[in-house]
Amino acid sequence: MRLSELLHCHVIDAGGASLGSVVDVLAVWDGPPSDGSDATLRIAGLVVGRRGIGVRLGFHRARMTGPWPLASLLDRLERRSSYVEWEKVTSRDADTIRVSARRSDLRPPPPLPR
Amino acid sequence: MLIVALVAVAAGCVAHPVGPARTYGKYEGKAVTTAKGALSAVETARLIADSASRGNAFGPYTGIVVSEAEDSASGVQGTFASIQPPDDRAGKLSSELDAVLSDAVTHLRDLRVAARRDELSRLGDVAAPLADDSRRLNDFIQAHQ
Amino acid sequence: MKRAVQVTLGILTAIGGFVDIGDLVANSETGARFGLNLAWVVVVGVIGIIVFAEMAGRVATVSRRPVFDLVRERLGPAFGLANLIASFFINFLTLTAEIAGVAIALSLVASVDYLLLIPFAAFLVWLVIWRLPFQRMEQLFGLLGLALIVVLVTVVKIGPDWNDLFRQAAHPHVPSQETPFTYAYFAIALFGAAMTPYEVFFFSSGAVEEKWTLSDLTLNRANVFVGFPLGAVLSLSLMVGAALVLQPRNISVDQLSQVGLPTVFALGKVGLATVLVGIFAATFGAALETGLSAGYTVAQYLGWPWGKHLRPDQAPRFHLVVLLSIAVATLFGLSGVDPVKVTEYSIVLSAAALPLTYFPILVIANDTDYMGDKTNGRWVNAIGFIYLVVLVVIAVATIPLMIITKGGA
Amino acid sequence: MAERQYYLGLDLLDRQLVADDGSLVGKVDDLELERCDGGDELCVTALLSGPGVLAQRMGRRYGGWVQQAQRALGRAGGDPTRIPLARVVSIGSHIELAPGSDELAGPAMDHWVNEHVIGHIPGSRHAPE
Repeated sequence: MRLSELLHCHVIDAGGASLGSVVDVLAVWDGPPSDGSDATLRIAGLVVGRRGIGVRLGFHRARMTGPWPLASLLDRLERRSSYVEWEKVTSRDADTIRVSARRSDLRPPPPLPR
Repeated sequence: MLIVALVAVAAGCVAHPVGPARTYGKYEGKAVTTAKGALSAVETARLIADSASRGNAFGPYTGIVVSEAEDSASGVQGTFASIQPPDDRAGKLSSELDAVLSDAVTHLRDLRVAARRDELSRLGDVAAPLADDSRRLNDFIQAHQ
Repeated sequence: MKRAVQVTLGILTAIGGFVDIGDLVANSETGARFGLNLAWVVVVGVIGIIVFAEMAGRVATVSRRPVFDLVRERLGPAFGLANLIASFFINFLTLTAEIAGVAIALSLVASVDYLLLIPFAAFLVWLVIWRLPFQRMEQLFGLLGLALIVVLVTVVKIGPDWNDLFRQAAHPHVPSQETPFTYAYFAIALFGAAMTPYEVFFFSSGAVEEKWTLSDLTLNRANVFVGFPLGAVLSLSLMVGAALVLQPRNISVDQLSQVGLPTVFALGKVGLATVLVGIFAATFGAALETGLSAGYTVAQYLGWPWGKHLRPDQAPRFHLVVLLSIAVATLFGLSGVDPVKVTEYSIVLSAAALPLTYFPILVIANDTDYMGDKTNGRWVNAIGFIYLVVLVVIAVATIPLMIITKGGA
Repeated sequence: MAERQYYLGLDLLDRQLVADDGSLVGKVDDLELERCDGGDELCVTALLSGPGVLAQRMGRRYGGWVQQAQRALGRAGGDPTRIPLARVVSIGSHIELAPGSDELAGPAMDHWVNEHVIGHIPGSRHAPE
């Protein structure tokens, strides 16, 4: 499958409520890059929420230093999305993903250390 | 948004749209706009004729500026003539302005012919009648603004 | 010493490169029509282009990623594509206007109808893009463009009451014969002329073309902080010249040739010859920049090889886009469109489209992933954000104003 | 080397692909995902690049159009390029690839344009001077 297909999926929580759609995917590189064929980039979790420009710009997940009003606004917009670990995915078909978590238990996506 | 812009640009670049004038007031407004356009052309021609006759401009440049002024004046004249006067009063206004415009276009044509013949030193004399056209256009604008 | 020469050369190029057909037309037109009541817009515009170009140049130097690369990366492929289409179309209008401008400048010397010269001018533009190395091209037309300093000399020669000029410029009002709408419309036109997006496409791609490194950031700043303001002085001189010579005579500017009238009036034949060289160089330089920008934007969006530092057969799709753009612009110019009208629309729409490219650059300039410790400082961000708001307001107002004023008629 | 994490949409999608010789060879238009070692987890196995991939991502309809155009053009249309993850050397403001990029779609399209248009214009094989 392709990443873009995953990015269009609708996400439903344990109680049957909609969490929005997959807006981004967190992946972990097991093993160093450029070190032969055994390096893998494994999907670790989904960023779920409403699609929008704020998420795309990555003000929360990336290291953005400003400009102040814009950064805080977009950061807040992005914090409204939530992060679901891949282990919590219970079923998955062409356009819907069900997860075992509830909205209230979820946290915003983690910013990455750089 | 993009389509609106495209259409606006296409319409704006190709032709100057002339709407109809349904009242005397609207017609008078268009007459003043026309007179201003013609005045600009006449004054442009006078300015370059004056400079050229004193040896301050080259022939090719002078020729093109003058012929653009002529085109511009006859252009606004033609556009104005295509607007139907809504009543008799407007009809009178039309013939009043058209008389001035025709004189101006004739004088600009004379000037263009002289400039194209490279008779730069004569341009001051040839342009002399334009001073009167300019005054009449100005009077017209003052009277109807 | 070599460094000093390079900086000086950069500044001179920036002065000459600042003015193009949009500035020539917009400043003369508004000077003749509004006097100095819109002079403040030139100042606002030049500060805007300084902020924008400095950021774009810094981002391109540090990350080696030019504007449209980042537009797609930050805005996504769909919105990025809409952005590309809008920017490409406006750039195309500007390219058409500049090619026509080159042809008109030549026609004023050769006394041939400019339409006959358009194919020749277009071919010349393409040939220079095809054959001349980037730096030499930039320097040649930048330096020739310095001939436009003659418009400053024009104003000095006329010898106006400077105090009176400053007083007029500092107390702007809407002239009695104009409406607030036409005033606003021409303000946007002037703003768009000063802050044209292609200048930034070109500037940031140029930083990559010339293989700028971190040590060239000083050069970037010098070009922008010294070159652009001096370029703006030329713009203001055009406006003042028109206000002094054309406005009292009730002359309105609707032909490129009229831009030279104040100089003819004040300086005679030598002035005329110089100003024609300046108009030629400014429009030719800008035709090169917009022609290249057509290729830059498409290639950078799609990830193709681009640029003049490569042999044409190493960047064939880029050169194909440039070639086709110039060819179509030539046909559009030959179709009898009024070059001055095309110019007016191109600068007004440029102003409207500015947020599309300004916003991603402002964002990336704050991304430590790209910029390391070269992100925007607090002051740059403060001004950068104010301009973002200004640009958005302008973008929203432009199309309604265009309709209300019937294109500034 | 420490375990590195990436947001695939933010850090990989739409980034510039750069070959080992510094030439630009396309964009990351999509990513290929497969089950890791037959388990439940998904792994990125390859980067995908090419106009068809991009069009498909923006909507199935556009993808169909581009595929039709590609069939008409043959090789010139550029096949979707699959770049195995092992070929990725580094991920940053651009994505650097290991040697062997000649078979990618981008260079193939450039080759076609050269053969049919640009290569026929005098001076195309000379650096500007």
